Amino acid sequence: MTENKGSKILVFSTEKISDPAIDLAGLLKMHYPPTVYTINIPCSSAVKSRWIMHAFNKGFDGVFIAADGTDCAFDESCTDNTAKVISRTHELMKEKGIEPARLKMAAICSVCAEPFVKQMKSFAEYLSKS
Amino acid sequence: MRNKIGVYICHCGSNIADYVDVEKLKEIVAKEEGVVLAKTTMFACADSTQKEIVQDIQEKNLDAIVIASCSPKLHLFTFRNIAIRAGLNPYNYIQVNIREQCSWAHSDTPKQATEKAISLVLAGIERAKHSKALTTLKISSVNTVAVVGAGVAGMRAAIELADMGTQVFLIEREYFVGGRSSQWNKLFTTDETGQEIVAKLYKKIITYNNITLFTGAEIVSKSGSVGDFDIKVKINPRYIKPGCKLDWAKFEKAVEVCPVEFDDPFNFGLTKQKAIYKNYPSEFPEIPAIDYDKCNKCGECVKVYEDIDLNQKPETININTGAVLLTTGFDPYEPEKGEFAFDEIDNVITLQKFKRLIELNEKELIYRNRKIRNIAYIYCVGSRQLDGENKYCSRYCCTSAIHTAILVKNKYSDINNFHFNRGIRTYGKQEVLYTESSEIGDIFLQSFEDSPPVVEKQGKDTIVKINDILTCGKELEVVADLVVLVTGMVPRKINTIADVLKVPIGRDKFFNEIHPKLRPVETVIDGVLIAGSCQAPLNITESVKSALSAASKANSLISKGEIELEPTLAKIDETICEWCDKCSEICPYDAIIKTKHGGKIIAVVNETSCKGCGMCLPVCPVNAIQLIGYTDVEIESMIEALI
Amino acid sequence: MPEQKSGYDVLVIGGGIAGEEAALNLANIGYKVILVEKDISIGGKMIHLSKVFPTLDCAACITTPKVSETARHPNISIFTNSEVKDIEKNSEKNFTATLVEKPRYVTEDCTGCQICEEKCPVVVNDQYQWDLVGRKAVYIPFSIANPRIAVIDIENCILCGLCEKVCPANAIDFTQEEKQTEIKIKSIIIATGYDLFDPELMPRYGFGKYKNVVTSMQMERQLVPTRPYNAVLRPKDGKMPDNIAYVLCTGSRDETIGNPICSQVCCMYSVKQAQLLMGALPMADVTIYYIHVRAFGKGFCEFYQQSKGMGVEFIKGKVGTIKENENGNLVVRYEDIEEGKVKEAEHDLVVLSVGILANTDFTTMFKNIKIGQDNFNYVKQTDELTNPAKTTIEGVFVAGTASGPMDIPDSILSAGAASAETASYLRRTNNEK
Amino acid sequence: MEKTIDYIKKKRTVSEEVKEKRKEFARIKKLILKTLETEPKTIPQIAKETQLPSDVVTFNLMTLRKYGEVIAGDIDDMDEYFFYKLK
Amino acid sequence: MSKINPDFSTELKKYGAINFNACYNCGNCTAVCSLSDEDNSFPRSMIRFSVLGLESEIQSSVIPWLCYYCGECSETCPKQANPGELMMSLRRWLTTKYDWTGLSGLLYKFIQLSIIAFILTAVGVIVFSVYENFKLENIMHYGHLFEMLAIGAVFSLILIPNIIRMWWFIILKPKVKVPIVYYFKGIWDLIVHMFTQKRTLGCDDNQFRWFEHFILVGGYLALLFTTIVLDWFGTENLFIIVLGYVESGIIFIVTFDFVLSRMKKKKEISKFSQPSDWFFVIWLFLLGFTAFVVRVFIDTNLLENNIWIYLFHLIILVQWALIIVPFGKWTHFLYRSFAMYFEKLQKDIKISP
Repeated sequence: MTENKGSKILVFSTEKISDPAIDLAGLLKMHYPPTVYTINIPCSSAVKSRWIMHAFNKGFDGVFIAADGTDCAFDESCTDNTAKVISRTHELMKEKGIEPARLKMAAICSVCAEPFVKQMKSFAEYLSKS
Repeated sequence: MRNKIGVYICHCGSNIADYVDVEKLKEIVAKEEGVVLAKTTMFACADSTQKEIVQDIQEKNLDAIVIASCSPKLHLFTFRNIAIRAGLNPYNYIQVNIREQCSWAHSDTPKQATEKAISLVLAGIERAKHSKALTTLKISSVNTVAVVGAGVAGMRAAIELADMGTQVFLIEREYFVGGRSSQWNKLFTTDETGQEIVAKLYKKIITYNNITLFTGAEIVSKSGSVGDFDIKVKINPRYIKPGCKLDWAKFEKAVEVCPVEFDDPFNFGLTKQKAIYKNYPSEFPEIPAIDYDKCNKCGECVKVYEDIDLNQKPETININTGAVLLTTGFDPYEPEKGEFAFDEIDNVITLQKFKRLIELNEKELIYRNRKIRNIAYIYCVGSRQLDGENKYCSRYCCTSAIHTAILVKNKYSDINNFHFNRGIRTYGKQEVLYTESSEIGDIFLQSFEDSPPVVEKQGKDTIVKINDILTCGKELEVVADLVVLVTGMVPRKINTIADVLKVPIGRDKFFNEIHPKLRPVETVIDGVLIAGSCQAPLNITESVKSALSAASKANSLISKGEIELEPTLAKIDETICEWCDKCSEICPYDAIIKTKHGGKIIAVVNETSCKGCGMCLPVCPVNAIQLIGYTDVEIESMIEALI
Repeated sequence: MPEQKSGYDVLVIGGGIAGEEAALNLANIGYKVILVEKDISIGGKMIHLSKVFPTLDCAACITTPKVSETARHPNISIFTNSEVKDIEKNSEKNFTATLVEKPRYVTEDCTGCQICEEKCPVVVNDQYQWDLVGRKAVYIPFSIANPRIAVIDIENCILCGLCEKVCPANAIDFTQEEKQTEIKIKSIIIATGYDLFDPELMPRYGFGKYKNVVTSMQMERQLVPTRPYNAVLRPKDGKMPDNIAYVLCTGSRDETIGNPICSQVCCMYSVKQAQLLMGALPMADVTIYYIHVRAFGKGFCEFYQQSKGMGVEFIKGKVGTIKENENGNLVVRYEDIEEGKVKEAEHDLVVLSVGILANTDFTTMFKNIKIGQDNFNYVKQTDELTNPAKTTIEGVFVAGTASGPMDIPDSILSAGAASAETASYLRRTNNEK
Repeated sequence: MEKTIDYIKKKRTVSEEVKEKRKEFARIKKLILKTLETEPKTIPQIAKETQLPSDVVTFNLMTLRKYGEVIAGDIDDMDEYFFYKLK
Repeated sequence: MSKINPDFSTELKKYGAINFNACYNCGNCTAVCSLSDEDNSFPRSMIRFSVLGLESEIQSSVIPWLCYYCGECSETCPKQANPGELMMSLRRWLTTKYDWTGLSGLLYKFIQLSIIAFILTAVGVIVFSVYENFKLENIMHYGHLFEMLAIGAVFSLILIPNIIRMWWFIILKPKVKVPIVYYFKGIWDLIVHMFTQKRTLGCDDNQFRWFEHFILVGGYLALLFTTIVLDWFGTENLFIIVLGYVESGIIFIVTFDFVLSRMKKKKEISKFSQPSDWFFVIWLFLLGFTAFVVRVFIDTNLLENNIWIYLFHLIILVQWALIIVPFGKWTHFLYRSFAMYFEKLQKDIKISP
């Protein structure tokens, strides 16, 4: 299904912080693989492992959490909580025989367009190799 | 499930249409189940298009619309308004971003951009199918604020709230208002005294019908939530008959006969105090008070002052309030025994005590029968500690010490001030004070971070030694008649209110705001606000600013009679939940409550406190929590559509 | 007779963080606010900053939600690229003023697609990148600008008409003219912010002459993801710097340039930039030359200590002179106070931590009344201790750095105070219940 | 459709300085882009080849980068200068 | 361990120091001073000592003499603490410390005493002239004799003992061990500095100031030599006569410019003037000018009938020789050169192990 089209990446972005950064990337005409799809949620620590696993099951090659980091408007525990979700999901992925590296997280601030593009490029490259 | 969905695909001039094949996109989505209408448009945001959409919704009886255009950050509210105008619930409107996140980002690969756009719009349609009509939650609120602490900040906030039409309960733990400010003399920059300011504010407060002042009062419990708190206030008796006028002569007699005597905390032990007291003659409320904890009820005073009534009892009253504003202030740092010879050499005192000393000495500056000429000020005592817990800078002390030093020099003759500091921090306009004190000959000596000045006794003299940075580390010494420890601010030692209200405490042990820039006077507990120096060391102006800020926040929160809440909330399925505490533990807003429901213990979301962040979602081991607008079906069907 | 606009309760002058905060507070209480911004977008200086001390959250992440909340608030009308003049007080709670809307030459139909910008042949200094890079004569001020509408810099336009030709939304309109409207308001909040010190006034630092001497604002831009260069680079030759110096108190605490007071933020923003630089250029050395480090606010001292732990070097001593070497490196001469010796040190980039000065625009806005200024040219606060927003004119209040140097949290609190005082003024004089 | 540019042309004249600036930019742009035709270069290399002062190269090159005509490549071996190339 | 003495500031202000307490120790003054180096960093070190009142540290220091007052520090001082003027005041203060008679201290601090001294000397000259019945020849004879005697006396009784005191403060008291050879090695520097003041050249871009000063010193010393040794007023030698004219001309023209700039207060160095500064430039001007006029009167045979002009010159001369040279600003010339000399000694010791 994904042959020759590049690896499909699902990005969970957050409405206030990382989604504006992804918008900004487009605004600045920065390019990243067109197989990157974004779903936005209020806060990165709200991502359920179940959604991530669903994405893998349905055929996504990688999932990327564009986290709020310390800029989170809700609470500073966001970074920790998001990290915990990731590590729990990594466990689930191992059980299912999915390579944990296919789930990544990085803090993307609201103007971090360039870091986001870099993340996407390197992630896509990594996924296409593995 | 919505099945009459209208889809609009925007060309955005050429911005989208140049890279995304909008016609193809339209054809594909038109075939999608549930889509009854699919259109392309040059500018979706244009007035004519907006009208067309309204018409479509009404004519075709659409139950959801999807607009594929630019980022929702730009036009979400524009389009939601279209829905509202057409009588459609705004939450049945879904915006798909095919400009910033598609046509522009992938302008190098138009073919793939089109494919991505198709997936994105399909996902949007899925989301629209599952979208629920939401209404913003409204809870009623009483237009009342309980202000805790009648210092300058609290009084100022009370006046402002009252002016804005809010009912205020001003609750002060002491018997008199004014807090710390009434202990201070002339203030920078206006040269008013602390007591004048307190008097000015008090006199204003008593003119308001909608401010009720309680003194000797403390909040002992709280229930309810924002808009509708129930608080219990315990009021200690004053033992003075209510409504009586102050009779100074009789009061003085009562003081004379009172057998209970102890160090006066107001003057930091420079004078003695009786159980019946006023800290200073013009203190407010005018009538004196008898300290409930100290009085032994011997009745001597009643004999000379008939307005005294020792039969008064403590009482507890209930207050219903929309919000609580804490302005409980600070305590001065109390040096440990031996810290810069404090408590060891008798002419070492704190800055706060020194300020009282100046006020109590009119003509000559005398401490312990000794005329004071050379004064050594040692800065950062209790602040910026290397080993101790207080890592923070207390912000006001440099200015306060310098201001006091200038005052002393002007008030008495023959004073030499020596400032043993760690780098003067007279920020902003306060710099002029530093300049002034230097110019009049105050001497500033700066110690290295790791070698603070040493205070020691040499014969009869008290010597302060320092390796002075400003003189290339040279060892210098001053024979000081008085050593003033410039002590900073620490949180209130007796801080029961923090436990009662469960106010979050920061690393520095002061109350913590949600965010110093976004929400600087709010705490994570909705409806509990903080201001002034209970939050961090602040000077009077800064305290007042934050108090006024908090007043306007509190007022806008509760004054409309109802509080609107975003409908994006967590919902717990009671049939699945088996109380495990994980969600309530992680919730930063204390919005999840343990409840008994139908015979089992479950977690319930308090809708008034929930902010809809979703932090609780992933921690539930049985997946009982759904976030409205981001439910599993919505997200998962979107994922399926995207692939 | 100019057109009239009425029905407003408050005129907020200045759309920076303080103006926005004040406007939002009042609008949330239910007052109608007119917000006038001189610049072509709102957000003030804060929106251009990188991360902000001491929490290191990104300035844009905090500003943009506030900006968009302000922009779409039903009780707030925003006028950008506009100025206020001839404010007259007619009676209690009755002010009139003239609102001057400058032509933008671009209508609100602009979708912000930037096609015009691509085609425009003129390049001038980009003021939003503090002259480090160029911009076109027709331009979107910056990527996260609000409103995100292009503007034509008519002074630098060669009138070629290309922009009009290529605009897909037909949003270019050269027929726009300056428009003057009379507005009626009940009260005013001055939130005109501050100016930065121009270091060219201190020739011994060589700013302007030595291209590798930059201001802290230029460095701030270099540290933002929407920065002018692809990395932190020297403006002179594009070299990645590895030895950066900060010169504190440039234009602050200095009577020779007429600003004797401390700017209150330079120490902390320099410490912050140093920390960010250590992240951006892991191999770089950062030295901060200071007189006193004013780390006084909540969490500041800890932040300062943290930067020391990260390896930022602090040298006590004000830099006296800066000289340029042939390779573009700079030699700073200073007295190392701790040793009492004059020294010279070579750095490949020098950042001047420029101070804050009063923006005196407010002085000329009033017509039949005079607004008081303090000794340092800021708006005079007549009752600083208990009514910090009060000015010499009843009904006119001050918010943020218009009343003196302060950091962002203090500005926000000051704006909160201004909104509270304004609200109670309006209510008091309305005799509302 | 009628163009509004004709309206303003009647009202305004363009100063010589502005015209000069435009020409200057066009000239520098041409020079820089030409030197980059062969291979990616660093700013000092471009400055040397174009005989322009290096700060002028930095400003204009970065402007070209901003408008997408030039992109930044790798950094040199000394970790000092980036190479820039045509897009 | 040093004890702080805050009263010293008050004392120093009597010598003309202004507002130096305002110093917040940023070090800007030291950093902009082109004469300051790692070994001798100033002026802040001296401001600091002055604020703290560490008198012995100042007394044993040569630093105040290393400053030639270009004024850069005062111009750029963020606190307007006038470091340049402080250095000047310290030189005045040091002068009084070196002076064993204690007179210079009194004259610096109390302008009334200076005026009384000036009047007394003037009265002395007039009384003497009365005693000599205003006979020009006698008066001129004694005048010439006075010149020689005064120089000898001032040098041997005041200046040399003072320089020895200075040596004691700077070298002996702080126990700096200087081998005898070093004293000889340094002599050349002493002479060079004394006559050229070449360090000023490192001071600022204004080379003209140095040149002015240089020709003034040259002119002054040469005139001294011409009048005393070559007996300018008595000679018939045309070369000497012209030489004298040139020299005295230089003196009054240059000093006229100095006076003018002190009045205009444009340059930092001339912004603040203590009475001693005025006395110095005005008397030097008068000295050159009256000498010039006296010789003109001699050449035009007018002096016989205008003896007052010589008397006026003599009064100036006596005041110069008895007040300004031993106790006034003139001594700077000497102390500064010796300070340089002592500084070299200190440096030489540091260099050789």
